[in-house]
Amino acid sequence: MATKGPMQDPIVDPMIDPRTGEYAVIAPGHNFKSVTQKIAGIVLTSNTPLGWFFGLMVGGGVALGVVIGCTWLFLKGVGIWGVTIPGAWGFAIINFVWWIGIGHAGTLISAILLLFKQTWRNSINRFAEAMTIFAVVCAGTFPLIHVGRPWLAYWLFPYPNTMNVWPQFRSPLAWDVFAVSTYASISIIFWYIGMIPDFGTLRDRATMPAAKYFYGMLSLGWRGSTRHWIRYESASLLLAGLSTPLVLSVHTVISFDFAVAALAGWHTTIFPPYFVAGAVYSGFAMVLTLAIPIRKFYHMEDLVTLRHLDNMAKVMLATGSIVAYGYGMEVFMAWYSASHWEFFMMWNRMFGPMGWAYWILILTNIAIPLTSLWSRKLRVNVTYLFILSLIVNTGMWFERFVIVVTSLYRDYLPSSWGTYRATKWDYMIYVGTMGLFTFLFFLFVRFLPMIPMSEIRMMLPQTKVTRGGADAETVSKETV
Amino acid sequence: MAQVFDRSSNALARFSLVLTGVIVIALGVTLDQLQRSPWVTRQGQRPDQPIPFSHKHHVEGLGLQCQYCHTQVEKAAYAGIPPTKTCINCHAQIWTNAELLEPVRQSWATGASIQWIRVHDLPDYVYFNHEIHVNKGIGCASCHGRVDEMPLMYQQNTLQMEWCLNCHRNPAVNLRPTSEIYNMAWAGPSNDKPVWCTTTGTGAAGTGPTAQNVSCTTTSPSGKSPEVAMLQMNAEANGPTSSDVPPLGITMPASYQKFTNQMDLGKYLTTQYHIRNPEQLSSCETCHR
Amino acid sequence: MPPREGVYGLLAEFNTPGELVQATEAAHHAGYRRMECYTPYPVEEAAEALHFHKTRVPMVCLIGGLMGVTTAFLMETWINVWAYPLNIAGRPLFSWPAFIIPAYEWTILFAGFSAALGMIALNGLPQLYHPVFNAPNFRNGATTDKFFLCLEAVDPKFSLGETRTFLEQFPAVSVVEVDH
Amino acid sequence: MMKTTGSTTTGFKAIGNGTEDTMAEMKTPAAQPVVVTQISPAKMTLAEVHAKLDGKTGRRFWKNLDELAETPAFHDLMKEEFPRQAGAGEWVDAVSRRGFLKVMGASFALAGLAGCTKQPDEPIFPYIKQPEDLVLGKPMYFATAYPFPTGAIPVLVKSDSFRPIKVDGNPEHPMSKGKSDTFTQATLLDLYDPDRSQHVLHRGEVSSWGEFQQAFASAAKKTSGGQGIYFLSETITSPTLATQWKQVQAAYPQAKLVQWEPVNQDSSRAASKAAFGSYTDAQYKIEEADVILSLDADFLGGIGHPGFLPLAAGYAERHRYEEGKTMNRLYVVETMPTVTGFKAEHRLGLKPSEIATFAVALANGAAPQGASSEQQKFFAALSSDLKNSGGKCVVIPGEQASPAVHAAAYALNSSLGAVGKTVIYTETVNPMPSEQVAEMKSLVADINAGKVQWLVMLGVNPIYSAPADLEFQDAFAKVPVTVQLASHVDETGVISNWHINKSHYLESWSDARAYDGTISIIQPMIDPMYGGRSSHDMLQALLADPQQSAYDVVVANAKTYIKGDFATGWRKALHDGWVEGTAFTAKGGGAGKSAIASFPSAPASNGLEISFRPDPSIYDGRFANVGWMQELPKQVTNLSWDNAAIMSINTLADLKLDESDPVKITVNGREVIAPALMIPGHPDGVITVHLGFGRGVQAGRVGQGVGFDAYQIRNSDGALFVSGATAVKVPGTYDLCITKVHNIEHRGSFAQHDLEKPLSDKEGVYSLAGHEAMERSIIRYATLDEVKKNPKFAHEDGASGTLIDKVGYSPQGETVPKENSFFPNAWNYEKQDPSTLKIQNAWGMAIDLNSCIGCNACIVSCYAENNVPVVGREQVKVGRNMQWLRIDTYFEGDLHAPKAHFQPMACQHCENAGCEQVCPVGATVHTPEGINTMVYNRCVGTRYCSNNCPYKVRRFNFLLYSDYDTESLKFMRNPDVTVRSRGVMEKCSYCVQRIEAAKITADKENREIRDGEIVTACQQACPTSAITFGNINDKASRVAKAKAEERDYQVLADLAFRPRTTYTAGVINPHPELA
Repeated sequence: MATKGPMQDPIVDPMIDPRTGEYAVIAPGHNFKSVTQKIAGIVLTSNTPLGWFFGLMVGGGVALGVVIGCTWLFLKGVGIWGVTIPGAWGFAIINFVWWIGIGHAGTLISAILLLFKQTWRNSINRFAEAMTIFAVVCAGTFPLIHVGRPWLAYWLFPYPNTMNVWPQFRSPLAWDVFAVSTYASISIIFWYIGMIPDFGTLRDRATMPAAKYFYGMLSLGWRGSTRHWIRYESASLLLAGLSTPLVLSVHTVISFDFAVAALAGWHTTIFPPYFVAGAVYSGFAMVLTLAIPIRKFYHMEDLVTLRHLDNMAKVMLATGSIVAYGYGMEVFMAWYSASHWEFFMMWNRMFGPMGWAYWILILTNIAIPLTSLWSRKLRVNVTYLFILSLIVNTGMWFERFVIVVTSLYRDYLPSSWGTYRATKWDYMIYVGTMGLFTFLFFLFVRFLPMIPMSEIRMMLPQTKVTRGGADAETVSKETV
Repeated sequence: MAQVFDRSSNALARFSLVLTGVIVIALGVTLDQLQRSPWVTRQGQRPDQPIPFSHKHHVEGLGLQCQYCHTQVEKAAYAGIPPTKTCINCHAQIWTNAELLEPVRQSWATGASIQWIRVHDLPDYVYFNHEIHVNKGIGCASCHGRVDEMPLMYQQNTLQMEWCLNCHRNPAVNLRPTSEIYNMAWAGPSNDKPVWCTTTGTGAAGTGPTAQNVSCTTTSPSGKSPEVAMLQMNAEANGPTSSDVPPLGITMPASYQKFTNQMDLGKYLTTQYHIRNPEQLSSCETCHR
Repeated sequence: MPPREGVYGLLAEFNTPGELVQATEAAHHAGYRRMECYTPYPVEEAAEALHFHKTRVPMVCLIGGLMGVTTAFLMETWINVWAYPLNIAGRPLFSWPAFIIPAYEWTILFAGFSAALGMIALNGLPQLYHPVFNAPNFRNGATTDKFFLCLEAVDPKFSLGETRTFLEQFPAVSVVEVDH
Repeated sequence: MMKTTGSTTTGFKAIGNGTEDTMAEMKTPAAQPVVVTQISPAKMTLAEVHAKLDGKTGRRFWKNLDELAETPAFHDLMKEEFPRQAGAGEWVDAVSRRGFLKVMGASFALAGLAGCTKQPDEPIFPYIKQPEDLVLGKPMYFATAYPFPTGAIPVLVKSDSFRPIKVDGNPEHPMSKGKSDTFTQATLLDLYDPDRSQHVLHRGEVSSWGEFQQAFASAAKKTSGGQGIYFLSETITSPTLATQWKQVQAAYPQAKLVQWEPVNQDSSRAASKAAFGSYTDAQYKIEEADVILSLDADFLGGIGHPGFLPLAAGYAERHRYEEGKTMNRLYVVETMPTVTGFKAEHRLGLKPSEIATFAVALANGAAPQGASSEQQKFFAALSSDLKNSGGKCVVIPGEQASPAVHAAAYALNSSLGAVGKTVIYTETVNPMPSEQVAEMKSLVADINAGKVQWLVMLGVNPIYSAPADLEFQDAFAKVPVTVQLASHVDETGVISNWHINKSHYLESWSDARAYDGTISIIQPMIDPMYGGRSSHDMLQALLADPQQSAYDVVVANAKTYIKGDFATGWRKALHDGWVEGTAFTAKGGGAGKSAIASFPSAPASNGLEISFRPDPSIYDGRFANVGWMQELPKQVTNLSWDNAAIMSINTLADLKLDESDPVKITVNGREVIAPALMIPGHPDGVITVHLGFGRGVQAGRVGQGVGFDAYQIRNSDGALFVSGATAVKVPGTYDLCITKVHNIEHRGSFAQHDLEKPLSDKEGVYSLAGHEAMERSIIRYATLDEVKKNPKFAHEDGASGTLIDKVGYSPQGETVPKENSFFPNAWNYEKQDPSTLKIQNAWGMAIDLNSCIGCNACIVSCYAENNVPVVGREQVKVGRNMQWLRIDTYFEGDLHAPKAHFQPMACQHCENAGCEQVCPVGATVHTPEGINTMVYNRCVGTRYCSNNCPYKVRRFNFLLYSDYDTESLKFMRNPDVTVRSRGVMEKCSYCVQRIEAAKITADKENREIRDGEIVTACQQACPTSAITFGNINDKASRVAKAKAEERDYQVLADLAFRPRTTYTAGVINPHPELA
């Protein structure tokens, strides 16, 4: 096995599974109790690490940007942003798409990988889902605040009213309302269902009465009855089965916002697939951005192992390649379509006044990751992966910037060409949502089990059901 | 390691779930009702006016015509609020020193307007036009209600968009002969109170103002001329609805048709008055610009 | 329902899934029917032993999905074709291709909720209080690393003495009786 | 435990860095260009205002001024001034207060899910005695005239319950035929300008007209025959005023009257005096001319040139391409590129001095020496054309050209035999013609000689606009008593002893002559809002019966020119808006060359020439405080809220400048700093500056601090142009505010290269935007020969100016046939009315690009009709200007001497509109009659519609642009159009309010709407009738006919949006040798 070369990371070697040469999903020597204690301990511990408070405050502080920004926004109007004619969409939409995209990895991990029986995803799916939900929260704010009269945003929902006027369902924005709201609800329910057994565990391990009651209620009185487990399993399988087409549809619908419009650079049939791929791409990048510090901080190296990082890196490599293909096709079609609109759009995108954005995108999204990720050495190099994940997130943000802005600011009538420049308020609110995300995430890791205990248990060797007392001793020995 | 919750909690938990559901539904229903409630629409509210002017007294009691005060209702978008002069015309002679009328005399003396509170107040982005409604056979009462029975003026209808659309999507239900526009008590034709209509002017194409295009009467015109009587006979013969006789291009001596219900009359007038079709009437630019 | 008094059943605690499954199979063989296993994670074999296979969750989910698609599609059609037919960009009133997407989303929304809520309902949750919690060792292990078999008193074959002896033949860590 | 905390910190560093990295990544690129939306501090703080005032006034009136500055009114003025400038991101009380209300509104809306909040009680104020003829809600129309120095513009004023709300041309007038122009349209906002002076001020304190009258009259009586009483008046246009002056002179023989305006007609005055012996005006019958030569005459630019309306109409009439009609050919020799120049078949850019030599050379029939080869060619072609036209030609000199040019023009017209055919010479439109600069000089001399006791200024602002070399301000300080009658307390007003607030022409009685000499009675539309006075009152104050009102005076004088029974004649005059039989008749014939000699051409001096021009939008500064005009993108340059030092590419290079670099222009000692701007086709070695900018705070909330003041370098002897100037770059940069094609963003280096096979890619440099406009066949035109060969040129390849086979999504750049649609008959626009069997209406518009002269009149008309808000410089700069209609200007070919094309662009009302499809709330929908209607009160402001509009004609209220506070502006609004609030999309509606009004009238009368019964605001204003609107289902209608033409085409047809607005491709008539 060439892969069994010397690893710079000392803790790595013992982790290699001698049979497969793959990294183990869980470090050997763990049993039901130990994993349970490890994970539940983080939640139920009485002395919270200072770093947590620090992080929470930082996140909360930055999140104030959203509050301040939105207050001023509601007072003055979207004019405080850089949006203008022709560039009537700006940061708000870019960030919306970016955040939604990030969310996708969570659902992918929890649903699609579940369907594919990728057991390794068990250790990361919980906080991947959490990431999804918080990302959707951040994303969801933008469509609401980006409208000119936010206090009327509820008109986008079909509700009986005295005007006898209803939403207009030919508009992709109306579709967004359905897609995003569905996505949010299903993700939350999926997330919660997944946590019920763990809440049971927490209820039973909690010492503080408050905690007992809190988790007790959340657990709905879960007691691990086998009949419950069967229904539970089938329900989560169904939810996984539903989330898979959902997650694919959501970013497809988002891409329709552009693909349905008549604007060169938006009006492209390749958008749905490569938006979804891009979403997963950025999503996994974000999972890495979160997983790497957390596993270090909470010493989860033996539950979130290099195997996970390696696999995620591979997924990024795959999705990244799809995205690259998408870019390639855009360029190709610009030439092949022989349409002046397409050609000019592409030319302008590359060499126009905002060409810089396009090249940043190519560099950060394609050049750096797709060259380096082929090397296994780098795939398991934690520091590199972390930096790379940030680079890719940046790149995916620029992808949306390029799509939204550079298509808009020079369109059909040269007389209406303009430009787009973000204002301090754009940045404040954007960075603010990052703070919000961090804030929510810190709350999550502190108060909810960030790794699904029941699913981790299933991956332990002890789960083997063996008749006869022979191994009974051995097992009991371990457990003692 | 005993129970965390006691027995009652099961029932409690399930009940609270149900309750939440009920509350959500209730909230929705409440809001839906709220938006149509008088609190929002001001239906039936009588604001304090400088003078407790009684339409009942002036219209029903004294039999004043609507137009005596609302002079431009047929000529312009606004029906017009009477100037102080209009009040003074009479009240210079009668009730010259009634306490109630002090504001009028004040206004007349000082030249300051009497400051009424608007009762029928549409949003500023709605462009309602009295002129066309009155000329196309929509009576005052259709929107304002039995003003002649209102001691103090109030808003009879919601004046909400859905209410306007009800008629704009099917004007026939409210159309009446233009001769009956100001008839507060008009109730539409019925078997015991039929209406006879005939087209004057040059047939259906219609020339000259709408009002002169059709003449209607509530008293039977029979006995005026044989063919009318004859026509009425077969009118009765082929049932109450003789309006399905195509009104287009009939060029015969004044031939009255008898109507015994509103829908038939409505359909007839829709054609005669060239009421635009619902698609056009309910198109946005009709009311919003 | 009035809280029943007396014994709910006998609860045997095991260290390994294997032991649990053996005991369960034996119990079923011995004719016990009203029994239940409690495990910290799903144990297929236990279900086998209990002869519990069918669940109605998928059916509920399917019904929900169908409701979703019809509701959404009918709503859109009604709104755009009947409620207020407007000329939008010269497109037909019944622009069904556009209507598909919201319908699709609501299919998933309704199906997902029915699956989740259906599961909870069929499991009779929330049930914050349950007799087995009365067992001193239950909450300590059932959600962490222990495996329980509970033979319930309502079972006709159940009798404190015999059932206890029956259970004690297995390598159970403990056999305790559980009150309502 | 220690360990944990240790790793804690490290773990958190990681995350911290993470976010910082990502932030950094995103900031750096976007931070490269200057962030425009950052709001530069408002033009002037209150403190600076004080400073400025004190500085201006010296010690004398410091007291009054301080009081002025302390008055709450003044503070409010300053306060309200800021929001206009502020745009985004300034904490402005007023604005944020409104914002709060909005938020409250929001919560209300949410409370009663009805979308509309509970309205507050609305009071009704009925009349005491309602005027007989008033029907509330029905507008009334009155005829009057707008007195302009170059001749009155007869107007018809729309009045809503006696508030003027729209000014349009008077259709019954023989000269204007219902057309109007930017200035006339803008006078409406001028009337309601909230900054108009509202009181008579004496030494800054509120006084009264009576007091002044006494003071003045008594002072006058003391003088010996009016010794020392000097009137400094704007150009007198009113015959009545002239008569009054005669009376004054009779009473006070020593009193003097000086007429002076910064922009005047001195050249033609001087030249005509020399040529004809007396002051003479020229009247051109341009519709008779086959060949037209304009010598620096911008006669298509606006009423700055006398007779703009008939000239523009006449030109367009003859420039339309119709079978069996000889098309005229226009040559233009000019300095500053104007719309006239770019409409011309052949344009020659020359320095002002060269124009004179060129004209003289033309008169002498020999090409000017030292002319370049292409000038030679131009000269040859031109002179041959003129000769061959057999008198059916005309030479038009510009008012801002030197006297020599005029003299030469007189000579040419007579030598070519044009006199009597295409041009007649008449007495002057202005009753008291004079050479104003000369008079001004003598006045200043008299002042310095201490002869002037009373200086009574009638509607002039000399402190601001007097020639710099006269040092008027110093002279002014020497006058014991100064009186100013003005609409604003302006630069002069604040330091005059007396300020009399002037009444607007829409508020006062007077009379004036139009271009053709026809007299119009000027009657008030509304009581003077601030009890203002007119010049008539000022003069009357000195006369026997000072109590006589302007009305009495006008009536008295009208008796002299109204023939027949006066009572009826008078009523007729008021009704029609003009007095019959008062038009001028030709006096005498032409003039010889002799006059030319009396204007020797100035010795050619080295150094730059500076050419002074009235601004196309704010003229000499009189419209400085009219937001519409400041924001209006100027003709050709598309400058808004700015003026600039305009020069050619080469000059730009020679001076080592880049655009929007500040450049210091020095004219013998006096200097001004101006931002540089390149305009294609501008001659080298000369800089054009526009007057009327750089006003102080006295100009008002809009006008103050906009642009630079070119008067500072304008001397009495170089009022038109001056040579020997220098220009040097000074450090810093000035962010010029330019809209549309030449938006600074897209000028870049002028060497953008063709993307594919070069079409209009001539050698040298060209504008990418202009180039693209041709490539995308947005502009289509052909030469006369080509169109004769192939009338279908607009749709088939072949014409030099039309490229259709490379565009877009459908191969021919043409719209796809309807059958190819997925839903060809989803909506039928030819429904029959079951009862009448008449086909329904389908509204459409056709715009003739041949006739459009890019004069902007339509835009201002749209402003007034549709309550379009003014957004201020900062907002325009980031591309948020709100005009529903814009005139796209495309420069084709080499920017040294380009062609330019003007294209009015407003909502195209597409049948398959992209905007409608993507609106999630159905706020923009299609009406059965095919109008793309925007429902403001339904709009939530997603702005998706704008993104999906390929014409980008939608406008969004990014902030609360409509002024909800200023009272006077509320009077002005059109009650039939919603005033849009913040967060709402808006756009051209085809003036749907006019359509609905017409429908209601027609329905009442049970008839069809007649063709021409509905006229859109833009169509109504257009001086050349380039815009046609009507029912395209009525095959007999003018619009249907226009659309049936072969030259009719859709812009961006290949997108298959099926626009209802179509364009008629242009046809040019170049000289074969120059083509």
